Amino acid sequence: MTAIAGQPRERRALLEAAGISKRFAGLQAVGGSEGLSFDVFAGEFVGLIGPNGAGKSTTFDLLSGVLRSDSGAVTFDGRDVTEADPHMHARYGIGRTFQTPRSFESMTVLQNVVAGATNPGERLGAAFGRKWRGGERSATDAAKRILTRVGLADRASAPVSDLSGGELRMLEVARQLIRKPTLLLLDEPTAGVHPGLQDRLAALLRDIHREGMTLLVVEHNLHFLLALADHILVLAEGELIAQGTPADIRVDPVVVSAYLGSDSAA
Amino acid sequence: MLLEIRGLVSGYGRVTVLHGVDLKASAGEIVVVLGPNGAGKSTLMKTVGGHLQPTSGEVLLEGRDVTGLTAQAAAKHGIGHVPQEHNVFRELTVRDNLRVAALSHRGTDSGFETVFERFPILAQRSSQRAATLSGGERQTLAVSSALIGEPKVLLLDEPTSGLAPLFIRQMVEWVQELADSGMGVIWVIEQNPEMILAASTRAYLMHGGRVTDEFEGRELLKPGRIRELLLEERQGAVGESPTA
Amino acid sequence: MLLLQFFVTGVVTGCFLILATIGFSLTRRVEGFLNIAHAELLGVSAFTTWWLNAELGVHVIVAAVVAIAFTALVGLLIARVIYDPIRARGPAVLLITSTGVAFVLGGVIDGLIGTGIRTLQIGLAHRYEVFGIRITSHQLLMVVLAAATSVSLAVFLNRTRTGLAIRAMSANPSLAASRGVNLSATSRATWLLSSSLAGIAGVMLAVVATLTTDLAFAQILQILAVAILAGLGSLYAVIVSGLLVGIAMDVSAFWIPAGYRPLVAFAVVIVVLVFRPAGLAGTRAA
Amino acid sequence: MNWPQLLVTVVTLGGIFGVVTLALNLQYARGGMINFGIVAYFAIGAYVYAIVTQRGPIGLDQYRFGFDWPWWSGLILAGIAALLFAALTGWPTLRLRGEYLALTTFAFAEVLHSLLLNERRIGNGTVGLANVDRPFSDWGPIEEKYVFAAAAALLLVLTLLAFRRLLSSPYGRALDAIRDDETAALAVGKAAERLRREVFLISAIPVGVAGAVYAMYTTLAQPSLFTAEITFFVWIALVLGGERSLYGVVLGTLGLVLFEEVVRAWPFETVRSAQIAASAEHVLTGLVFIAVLRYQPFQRTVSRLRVAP
Amino acid sequence: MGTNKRKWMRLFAVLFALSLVGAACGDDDSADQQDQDAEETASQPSEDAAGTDSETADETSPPTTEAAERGEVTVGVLVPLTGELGEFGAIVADAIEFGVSEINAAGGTRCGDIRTVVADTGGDAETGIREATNMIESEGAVAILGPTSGVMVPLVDLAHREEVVIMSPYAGTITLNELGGDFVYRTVSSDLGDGAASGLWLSSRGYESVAFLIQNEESTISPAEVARDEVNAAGIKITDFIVYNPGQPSYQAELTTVLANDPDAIFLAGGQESGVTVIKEAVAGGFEGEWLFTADLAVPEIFDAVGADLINDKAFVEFADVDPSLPEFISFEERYDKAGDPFAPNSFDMVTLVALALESAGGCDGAAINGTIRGVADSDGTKVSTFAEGRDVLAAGGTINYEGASGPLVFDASGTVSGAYTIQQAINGEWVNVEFYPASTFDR
Repeated sequence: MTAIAGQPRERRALLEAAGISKRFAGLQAVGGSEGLSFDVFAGEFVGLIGPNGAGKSTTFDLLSGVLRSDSGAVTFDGRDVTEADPHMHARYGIGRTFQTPRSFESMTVLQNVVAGATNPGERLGAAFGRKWRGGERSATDAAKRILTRVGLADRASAPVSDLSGGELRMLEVARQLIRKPTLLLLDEPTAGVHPGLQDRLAALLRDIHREGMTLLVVEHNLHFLLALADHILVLAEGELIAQGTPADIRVDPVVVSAYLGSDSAA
Repeated sequence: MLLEIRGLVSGYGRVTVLHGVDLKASAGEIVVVLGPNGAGKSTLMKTVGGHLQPTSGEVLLEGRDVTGLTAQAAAKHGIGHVPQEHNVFRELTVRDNLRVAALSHRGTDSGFETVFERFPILAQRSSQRAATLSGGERQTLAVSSALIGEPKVLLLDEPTSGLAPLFIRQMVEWVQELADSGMGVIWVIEQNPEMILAASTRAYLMHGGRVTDEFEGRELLKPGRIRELLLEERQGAVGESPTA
Repeated sequence: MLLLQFFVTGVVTGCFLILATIGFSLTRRVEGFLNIAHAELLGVSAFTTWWLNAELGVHVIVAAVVAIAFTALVGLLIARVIYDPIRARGPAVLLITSTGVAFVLGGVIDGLIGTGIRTLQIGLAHRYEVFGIRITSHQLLMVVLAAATSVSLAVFLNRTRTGLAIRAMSANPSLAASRGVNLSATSRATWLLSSSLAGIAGVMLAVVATLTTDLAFAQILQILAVAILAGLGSLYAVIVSGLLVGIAMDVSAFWIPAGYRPLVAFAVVIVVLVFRPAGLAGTRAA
Repeated sequence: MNWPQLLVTVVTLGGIFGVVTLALNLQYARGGMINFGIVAYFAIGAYVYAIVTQRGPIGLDQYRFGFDWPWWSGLILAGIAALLFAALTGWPTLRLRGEYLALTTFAFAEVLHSLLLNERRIGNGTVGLANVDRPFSDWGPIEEKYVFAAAAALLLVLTLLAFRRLLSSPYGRALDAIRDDETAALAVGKAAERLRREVFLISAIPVGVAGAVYAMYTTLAQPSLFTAEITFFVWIALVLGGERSLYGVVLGTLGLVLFEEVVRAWPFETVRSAQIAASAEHVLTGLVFIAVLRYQPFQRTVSRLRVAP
Repeated sequence: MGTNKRKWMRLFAVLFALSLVGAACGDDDSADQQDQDAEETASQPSEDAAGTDSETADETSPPTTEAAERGEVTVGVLVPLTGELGEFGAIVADAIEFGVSEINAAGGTRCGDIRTVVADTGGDAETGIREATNMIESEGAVAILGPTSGVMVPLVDLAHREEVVIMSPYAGTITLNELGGDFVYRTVSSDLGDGAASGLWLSSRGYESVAFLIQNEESTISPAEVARDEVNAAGIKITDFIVYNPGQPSYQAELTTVLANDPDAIFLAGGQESGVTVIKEAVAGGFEGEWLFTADLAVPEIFDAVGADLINDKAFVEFADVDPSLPEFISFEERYDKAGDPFAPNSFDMVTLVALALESAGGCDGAAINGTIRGVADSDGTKVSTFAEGRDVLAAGGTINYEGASGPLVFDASGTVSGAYTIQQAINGEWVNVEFYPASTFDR
């Protein structure tokens, strides 16, 4: 895909959004007049912020294939994924969590994580055989390790309905981690998470980032995000209004006015 | 005290969202509720409006216990609720939206006139379906509909999100008038709070299903104060003094 | 010319379908489930009319009015006693319960009425010919009644307080409650209304058809076809799709054997749903 | 009342319909698809079996095809035909959801029914194909009805085992994930569309085979056998048994068949009482549905037993 | 008022039946007994019969069924009591009951009194098969009497498998011409004759064009096709041949082309519900020609339902009939006040034949009946026309030739009798005989 204006291209971008947009019932949700364009580089920890209704979750939906962009293209790892189905996004290595945590209600916590892995036994032909049992065992082991890591080891056999909102978010992250995604999109990971757990979440994100996973995080809790991210994208009314390091963003008048109302911007 | 909420605990099914909320509003007051996404603001509004059953705590309206009423009963007692989403009947015309609100009330037409006078755009579109209105018009209609029922307390759940500043200013003026005429208003906001705060008498900051801070409205208008609150998001640390 | 005659017949068929479906659709819209027993309510009305008229010698118009009122009450009673307590179980359970209700109503009608030829004590239809197109007075009555019912239903829903409440409740029950609409009273009104609509259709059934105890239930298939096509919601779409199905069925008889009429009806449904997954009135979201 | 005979009938019919209910359970409770035209796949199985095994048309028969092949080939082809019909009907309908899928499948079943009713060249129209080949009539010492009951029970058990195996594999977990939260399942790479389609197709196979067995049992493939009533019946059994568990589903079906048979097994010695019984059966059946759906005794029993796979 | 009372009694009866079934589920044995007592049973258990049984059955295998051990032999009455053919089913069942009462009053058969078990098929084949199986397996029925065409054909296989005789007094379907003959009999001629009679009548009326309207059912399509061939052969123009599905509120779509072609006559082979609607709609639509109906509409109620003036003089009806001048029929008419009902004599003959077959057979099962029924129906022996006469002749060691109320009853290779047909005309709100085709008309 073509380069985006104003972006120096010294590194190859892992994810390129080039002029993507989405309209709902005639209302522009994402993209403005020219579409939304930005890059995420491999190994980065990128924050995506903006006031309510700025189009953050819609952008996530476009990047993860849940919605299809009205224009432009999304390239991931050199592959055009604009038209790919959502589950193919997941298979290409884009993982995501959701604004309201989603889980598989009929399963235990451990099963929820194991279900995150892709087992060859998920093919109809293989399901009746025995071959999937090996994969199942290693997935279960991996799931247990991950649960320990996110601090849910003692809840492994609990039904998910027993989990608190914060624990559900941790579970959602765990379910993605077992897939070892190249890029992980986290949608408001701290919402509804109590402060103690937030610290653990921060540590976890820092860890997985350090291990090489690229992260793109939507977060209202700027305190949390600005401390972790190394690059911030600011979205307002579907358009990218600013980007830069957390320090830049903190003092950017455009960002402040977007949050506090247009009056103060004028 | 017009409306008094004490130790309200509520949520969806097994998920508890509100962990004991206290809040007060007297007649003629505009009370603002601030807080990040997921803080429980909408849950609070829904519980007071009768759409969710609290598991404990109480809601008093003019000293009478109105805890756990149905939405219909709450409306009858004078609680007007404008939900954040789906707050108009999209398939119905503008006029019919207002007529529905007038169903449980008599002397409806004067109410219509007032609404149409104040918002000529609604009068113009009175026979259009509400789904065809712009965002601002729709919010205006939603608030107008709630007002037709002549509530004692008006619960506004972010009626200004995504609206142009002009509309917000109009709405603030209008709500101000309503408050001046003796109505209590509880206004949930998440963004563009400055204009609204200027009109408010009091503000509550919610976080994690609790009220973490309570301010006089003017206090928040001090330069940089909101920014500090919203950008340097507080962690809901209870020990922290509000005026520090 | 023959084709035109088929078309006219189709319009009449469509009008019956509208009468039979409009109440069903109203229930679906306000109460949120497919009330299979609606078809048996047609039977309740048809046989009440017949019993009063043919057995007791009551004038047919009086009999019809009584039958419609009786059917409305039966519908309301069923709703209060059977559907209301299990409302929380969701539309699937309600749907299957309504099948049970249909069985009970059908069985009771069958037990009370038994076999035999049953027709009303009314004269033979008059025939009118306009430019070689034939239409009988019963057919005209069907068209007029369908039109009158649709118009008065529209007026009722648009002009009266109850009608407005019904529309508000069907659009958004929780918002309606917030606006002070009495949901249970509105629900009762809806049942009375939709059941009396079934009553009207039942009277027409008694006027046109020779009654057997399973005739009413046999109509459920076409009711469903029209309702699906209409998009399970909009009352105006019911009128359009009723006519569409009726005309498609009868005009098809011009080319293919009339026995295939039900096939044509459902083929229309499938084709429409494939291209407009939410029915004629639906929005395009799948 | 002749209890052994009743038992044999209940096992036979319960086995046949149990298979259909199981398939429906797989489609609905696991795949999230409401199939309100399940009778069509059942009918296809019955007709294909009849057509494959019967002799060519004689006398005034109107049907065109009769291959006189052995019974087992009919059984296999019945399953395959049901699969193909599922592919045909699934292609346009499966992108629909909820009630719309329910009603489109219902419409397909009605189209098939109308076709069988009117198109005499397929299966003799209303007359149907009578005296369908029954393979077990010369199976030595054991009475045929017991062989039949055993065969139906075997089909049920095989279906149950196959489904259980499928559902306890990662495939089943993926299905559960999709049913619980499709968006979340997609986000972990589950191919929801493909899995749903596959479930729709494979669950049609046992339904087709059950249809064939039903045709053998009644020795009849006739449109009046395959009306929407079968669909209603199976759905009721599913809801009665509680849709979450395979065993509950079987229990619900057996219960319903038993109930029907007990009502039917009642000997009526006069015209009057038989006439009353016919309507009483309807009333009673209706009342039982209403009561069971309201109080859900089977569902409770099953959840108490906790036998869900 | 009388009819109203009946309605309420029906309601009570429904509730009563409900409570019975309720009781049955709790305690089946006692309820079983109670039911038998409560209902007006046509048969009374007779000790004498058991005695006769043991005397004559000594040289054969012992009675196999449970019922026979109790001194009873069970016969299933499988008729439609609900649905379109319900009226006919009731007539048949009543006539069978009358026959049974006569047989039992005469002391019952060698195998004991005849006990009937009645079931409603609703005209539905699957119900028919289930009920028949039930009758055979649970109730030990040795013969099943009264199924309609649509039910009869599917029962053929069952009859062969279970070795139970299946007989119908009105199943005319041509399919049975291929399948019947062994365990499968009927005391009515096949639709070949029915259709031929219709065709003969239509051809003889001097019509130039005829339209066929046929209900989509075995029992209506098969005679209609025969009639069509006949009419075609006579060079009469067939404007339409429309097969319609019953259960519709209106048949306008089917009638549109018929009315447009304006035939001289319409041959309507339909059930009562659809038939009445079709007639009314056709006349209302301007049809002024004549009608020929099939047996389903040969009932007096039709005048009330349609309106007598619509069809008076213009409508004819064709049905398999008995020769009213037969002495056997006259005698039957004297004993049974409903003898004039359609198929009543055929039904009476059917059950009497079964009883006589049992009487002359060596056993008490279906195979025994199958082995002797042709013999008692047609032989060089003594002519008899009641069970009592026949039994006496047999007891004396003679052979019998049953001459029934419905005719001489000679079964051909397919177990079918040849029959006579009557054409009646609607005159002053009544069906009046205008033509009689004796069985010999159709010998070919």
